[in-house]
Amino acid sequence: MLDQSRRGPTNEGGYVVQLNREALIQAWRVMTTIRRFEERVQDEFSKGHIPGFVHLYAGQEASAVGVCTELGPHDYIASTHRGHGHSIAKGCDVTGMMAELFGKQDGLCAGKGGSMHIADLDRGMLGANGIVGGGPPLVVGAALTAKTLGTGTVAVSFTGDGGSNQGTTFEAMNLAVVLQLPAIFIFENNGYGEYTGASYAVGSRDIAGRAAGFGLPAVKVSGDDFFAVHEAAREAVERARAGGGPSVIEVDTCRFYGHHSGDAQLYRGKDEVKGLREDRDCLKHFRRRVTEAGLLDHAELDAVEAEVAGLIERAVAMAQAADIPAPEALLTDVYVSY
Amino acid sequence: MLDQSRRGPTNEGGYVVQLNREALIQAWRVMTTIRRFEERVQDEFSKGHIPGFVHLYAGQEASAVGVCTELGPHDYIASTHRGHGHSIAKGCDVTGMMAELFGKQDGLCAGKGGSMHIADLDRGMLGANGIVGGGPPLVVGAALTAKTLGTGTVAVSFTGDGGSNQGTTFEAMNLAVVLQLPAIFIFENNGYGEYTGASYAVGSRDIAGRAAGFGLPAVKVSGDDFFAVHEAAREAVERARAGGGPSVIEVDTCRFYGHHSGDAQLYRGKDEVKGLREDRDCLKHFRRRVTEAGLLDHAELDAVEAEVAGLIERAVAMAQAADIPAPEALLTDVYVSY
Amino acid sequence: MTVKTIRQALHEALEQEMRRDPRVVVIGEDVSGGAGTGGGRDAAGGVLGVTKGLIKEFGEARVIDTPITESAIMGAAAGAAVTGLRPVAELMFSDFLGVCFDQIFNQAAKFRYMFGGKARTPLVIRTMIGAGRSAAAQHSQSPYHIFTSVPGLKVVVPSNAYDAKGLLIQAIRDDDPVVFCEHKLMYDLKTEVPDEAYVIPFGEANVVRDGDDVTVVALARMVHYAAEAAETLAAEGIECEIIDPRTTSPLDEDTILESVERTGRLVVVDEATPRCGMATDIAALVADRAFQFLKAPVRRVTAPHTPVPFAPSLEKLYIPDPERIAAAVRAVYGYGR
Amino acid sequence: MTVKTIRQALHEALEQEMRRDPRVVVIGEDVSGGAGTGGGRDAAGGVLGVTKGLIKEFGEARVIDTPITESAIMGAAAGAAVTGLRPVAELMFSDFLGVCFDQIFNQAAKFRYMFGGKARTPLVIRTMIGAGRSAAAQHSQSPYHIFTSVPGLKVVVPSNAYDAKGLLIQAIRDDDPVVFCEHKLMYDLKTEVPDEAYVIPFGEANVVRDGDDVTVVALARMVHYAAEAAETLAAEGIECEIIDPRTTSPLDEDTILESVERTGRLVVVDEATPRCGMATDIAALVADRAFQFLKAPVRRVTAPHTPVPFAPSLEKLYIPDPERIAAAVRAVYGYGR
Ligand SMILES: Cc1ncc(C[n+]2csc(CCOP(=O)(O)OP(=O)(O)O)c2C)c(N)n1
Ligand SMILES: Cc1ncc(C[n+]2csc(CCOP(=O)(O)OP(=O)(O)O)c2C)c(N)n1
Ligand SMILES: [Mg+2]
Ligand SMILES: [Mg+2]
Repeated sequence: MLDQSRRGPTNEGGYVVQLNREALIQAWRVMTTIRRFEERVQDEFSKGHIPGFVHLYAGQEASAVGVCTELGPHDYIASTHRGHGHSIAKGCDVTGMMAELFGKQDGLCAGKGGSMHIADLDRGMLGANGIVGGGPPLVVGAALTAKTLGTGTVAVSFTGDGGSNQGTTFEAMNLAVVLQLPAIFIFENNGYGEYTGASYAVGSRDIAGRAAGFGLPAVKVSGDDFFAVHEAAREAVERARAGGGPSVIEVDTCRFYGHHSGDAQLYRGKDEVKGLREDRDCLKHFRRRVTEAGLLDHAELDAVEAEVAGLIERAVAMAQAADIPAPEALLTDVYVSY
Repeated sequence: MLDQSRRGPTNEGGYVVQLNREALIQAWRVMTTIRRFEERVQDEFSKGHIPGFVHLYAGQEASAVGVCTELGPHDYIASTHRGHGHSIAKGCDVTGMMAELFGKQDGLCAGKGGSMHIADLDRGMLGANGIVGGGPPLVVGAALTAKTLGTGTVAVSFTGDGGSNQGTTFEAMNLAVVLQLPAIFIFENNGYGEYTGASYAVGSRDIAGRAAGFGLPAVKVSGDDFFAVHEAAREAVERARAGGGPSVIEVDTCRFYGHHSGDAQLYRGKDEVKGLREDRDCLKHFRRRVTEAGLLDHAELDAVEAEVAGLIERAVAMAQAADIPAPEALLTDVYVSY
Repeated sequence: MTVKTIRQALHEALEQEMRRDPRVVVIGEDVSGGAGTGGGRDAAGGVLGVTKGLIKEFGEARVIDTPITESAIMGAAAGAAVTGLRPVAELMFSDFLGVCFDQIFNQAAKFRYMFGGKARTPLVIRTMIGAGRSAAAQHSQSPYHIFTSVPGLKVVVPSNAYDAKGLLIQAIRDDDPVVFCEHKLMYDLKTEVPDEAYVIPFGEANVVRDGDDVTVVALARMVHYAAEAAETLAAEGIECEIIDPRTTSPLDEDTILESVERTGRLVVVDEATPRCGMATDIAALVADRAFQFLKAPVRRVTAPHTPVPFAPSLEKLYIPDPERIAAAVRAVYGYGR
Repeated sequence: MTVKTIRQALHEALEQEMRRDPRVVVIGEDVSGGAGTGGGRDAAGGVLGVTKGLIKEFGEARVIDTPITESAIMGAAAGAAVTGLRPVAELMFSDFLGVCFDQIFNQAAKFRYMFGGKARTPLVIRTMIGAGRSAAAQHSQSPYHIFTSVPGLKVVVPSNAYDAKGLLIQAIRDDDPVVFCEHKLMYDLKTEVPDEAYVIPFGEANVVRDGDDVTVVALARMVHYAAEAAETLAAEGIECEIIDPRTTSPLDEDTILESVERTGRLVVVDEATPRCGMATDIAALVADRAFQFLKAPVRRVTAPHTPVPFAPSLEKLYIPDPERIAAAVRAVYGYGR
């Protein structure tokens, strides 16, 4: 459940201050943590310290944090292959995440899952997913649990523009509508599915419009603006908790790195990323908004950044120092009992 | 290609006479053939002469015929488990179909497919389908062939209200839009998917509205009215042939029998079928329209019915007389070469 | 103790477990039926009536009718299972696995391992298998070999009502995802079934008939055909030991191996297709671990490498029958004598 | 005749067949890449570059980028194949079969049989298999056993560039649906590959190494590990005959059986999971048809019955290696001596 004390006095009006100071600082801390985490992962990956594939979330922070700010520990989310940001926003331990990426025993999944399968059910994180469109049906299930057991919780799926074209995603939306479940489908439209433009792969004008046809409220917001995402999420979550059924939010966002670390990004326009980092950085945008509105000052924000830098530093150190899984681990955890 | 000579003089205006006498008589012949075929299949099935499951199309004739009247031999259709009507409308041999249902060697599929897999590629009939939602992706493929080879043909999928909720169907619509293919998706909404109401299973207000969100023209027409279906099909087919891309038509129709022969139909309202047969019989409706408009007279229509009765009679006789498949047939036709 | 059909046994298992545990829900297409119709709910109770009546006692919150949307059904069941429910999801025909397999084999089956042992996925997927109803190529398959090959899944293939009830209750109480295969021709098959709830542990084969000449491992409906063949063969002086594994994953390897150690001869009977199937799985097991006891080639009696034909005359040839089983046993029995 | 990588060999096969036959099209996700982007087309050419450059010569009409929509891709390819094209569809990772399997196994594979022999479905599905890239549980599987078990499908598992080109050309010219499995760790593997087009018939195994002591049947990447093991073993005086089936459906049974008739000993090496897999399929074949020649148990060296772990340290243990293969061969060789 959302801790109401985190709400600012409503009479102040305007959505910017729907969140009080503590909540704003927390949002900044989480967004910054994601950004630094991803920058460091990129760095460690290029040094060859991280095996496999990593898909970085940098640039999309306002989406994960804007939404998860409205979620409590017992609410669920399901993520994608690009899951680091969602995991951090949902409260997964950053050190355990880093250790997981390094394939270590102390990893959140004991080193067995890696970047594409990071999960922490105790934190309501149902898992990153290697299958595009794998998450939405799972979220329908988490929402079904909430409705059946009357827990009052909600379930949120994060899906990309590419994943919005997958049959499983469409089915999940329809089933959530039919059963009127507390499910929320977030579509993070970062303009690309791998190396293909969303404008090509999404046949309809946009994702929200197509979703609206399924019979659920669907809005489109700018992912550059934490507050716009948060406000849309707040409405959707309230509706879901109140038994008002599922919603869709399309978040117009952008990714600062390639599809995966190492992607040559031939599909990008000239200086595209440079431009995005200048004009569409949701962290810069957040800093400007809260400082101009006099809600927080630069010193406070900088202090948080410093804190976070230390946290990431320690996480990497611990991940590097951690042991690799014991050989026996290969054969365990396939079944509860067999 | 559509034989233009079948068109009525355009200056007569009004869609009723978009078809000339010959075309109208042919439409009547085909609709009547489907009705009599299904009535007889029901009869033979209850006598235990037909093995397996049969799903009857009676009541929905105007949909198959209204659409297929616009198609030529080289256009393709894909059907469902309820495929007899579509097959007859697309020109499949009724005797071969009956023999197939009886599991005989002379059957359209040599007795290997049965009711749920009736197909005749030479007639552009890509097959009934035992998998709900199996057809739409196949139609995208047939439309892709048409576009790639520039054949000028179109491909049409017939799907039910239940099948409209299947992920494969949604994916097919999006891909057809993305590739701008000459594909037409017909949704025959007969109110039920098996024993569940479409009003429950289709989360959105209607199927056409949901489809429109995918970015293609979608209309809803009454399946009681052959002319309404035909007119919508004419527009969609012309658009597709002209390179205008895919369309959707939702046909509001009804089935006179159960989901399958032998269905107790506990889900039906009291006297529901009786009412449907009285008020929503597309054959009665057609007869009234063409006679009142003075386009055809009762005698002509009766004569066709008599003809058709004889045709069905002969089909059953031949099916009964036909040989069962030779034992060797069990192992043939798995591969072209192996 | 009363005589019940497999249908009744399955219904009873569901009913008793739903009473016992409020987290158990049934979800699928027409599991009640009649939603949004003039006729009202419970119009179906599953296409073969197994879940009929459950909605009256447990309501729509726990007997959940869905659209035709298998990926969402299986995904919802998997997602519900890891978040606190114990769903019994129905995949009407196992042939439909193709439209929802990802949620079964990449999601539900792998959660526990991928998440480092943190997940529990108490999910049961009830699904229909089997040829013999002239249901043709897409409604007659028995793809339990596909499920069996997936690490993380358990697979049940009951052959009688007693086993069906005990195995389904075990499946529901089990903390791992279980695919429960019901043969469409066996729902009316009767045996004595206790009225109270009981479980049959997975991985424990049932020795249906004792014999010292030839070991016959048979699955699901084939158990009955093997028994018929055994009768004929007994008259000829050939004693078959018939083993019904009951679950293919886990598989009771010991019971099979011990039997072959005695008989030295093995025939595996499987209604499914021959390549990479349960028959090859069991034959390979024995060719490795009981080789020194083998006195004859390991014969497999299976369907041919073809889709299931529609025509009853062909379908009859497709399905292994007592005659073919007996012939295989005779060949194996006579080998080297 | 020049030395080429598997990637180059596959590219050449596609290029030459597309030149030869205008009905051949390539369809899939990012087969060209860059559609609807500022960077423009051919930005990818498949995630591993096999189709890179094709769009330049053949254009968007024949190198078709799609959304992420595997069911529609496979269905479109199947529907195009029965209506006149010869599509080469890409299923990026074979692990994704779960979201599109119906169109492969119930539609494409069964058309011909269900329609009484009237359909031809000249469809090729190129897909990636294999562990070893720390790609974890959903991007490292080798489910060719699932495809092999489906009547109506043909399945190719090449182990080198020469075979890859000849088998892909055969697949494209073949009138049946073919699943073509490419191991993600072998794209840069080089061999001599003729510049002109040539075909390698399906169902003809390649005897990679002659030997009279033990027959080793190995698939895809395992062929190379088996060869390594054979070197070690030769030094010990054990001569392995290594057989690479190249296609698992059809399977060249004769070459395997004839070899075992000579050696009397068999080890099957398969990177895939152990239950109902190709290793059990081949072991069962031999336990039936070459029993009288068998002098030792048939050993299978496979991955364990677990999902593929992420950690490199665990993944290394997951994949069969030359040491495990050598140990199995020694055991089989030493048996009964
Ligand atoms: C079923 C499936 N198809 C294809 C892929 C390969 N793949 C991984 S990520 C990706 C692009 C996803 O795009 P989008 O949904 O927009 O997410 P983003 O990467 O932009 O965050 C693709 C095609 C996959 N993992 N699963
Ligand atoms: C994938 C799949 N799921 C379920 C079924 C079982 N089934 C056969 S027909 C049918 C109902 C289809 O309803 P609709 O699409 O409205 O077609 P109608 O029967 O009304 O013509 C169902 C659920 C199936 N054949 N395939
Ligand atoms: Mg994207
Ligand atoms: Mg319907």
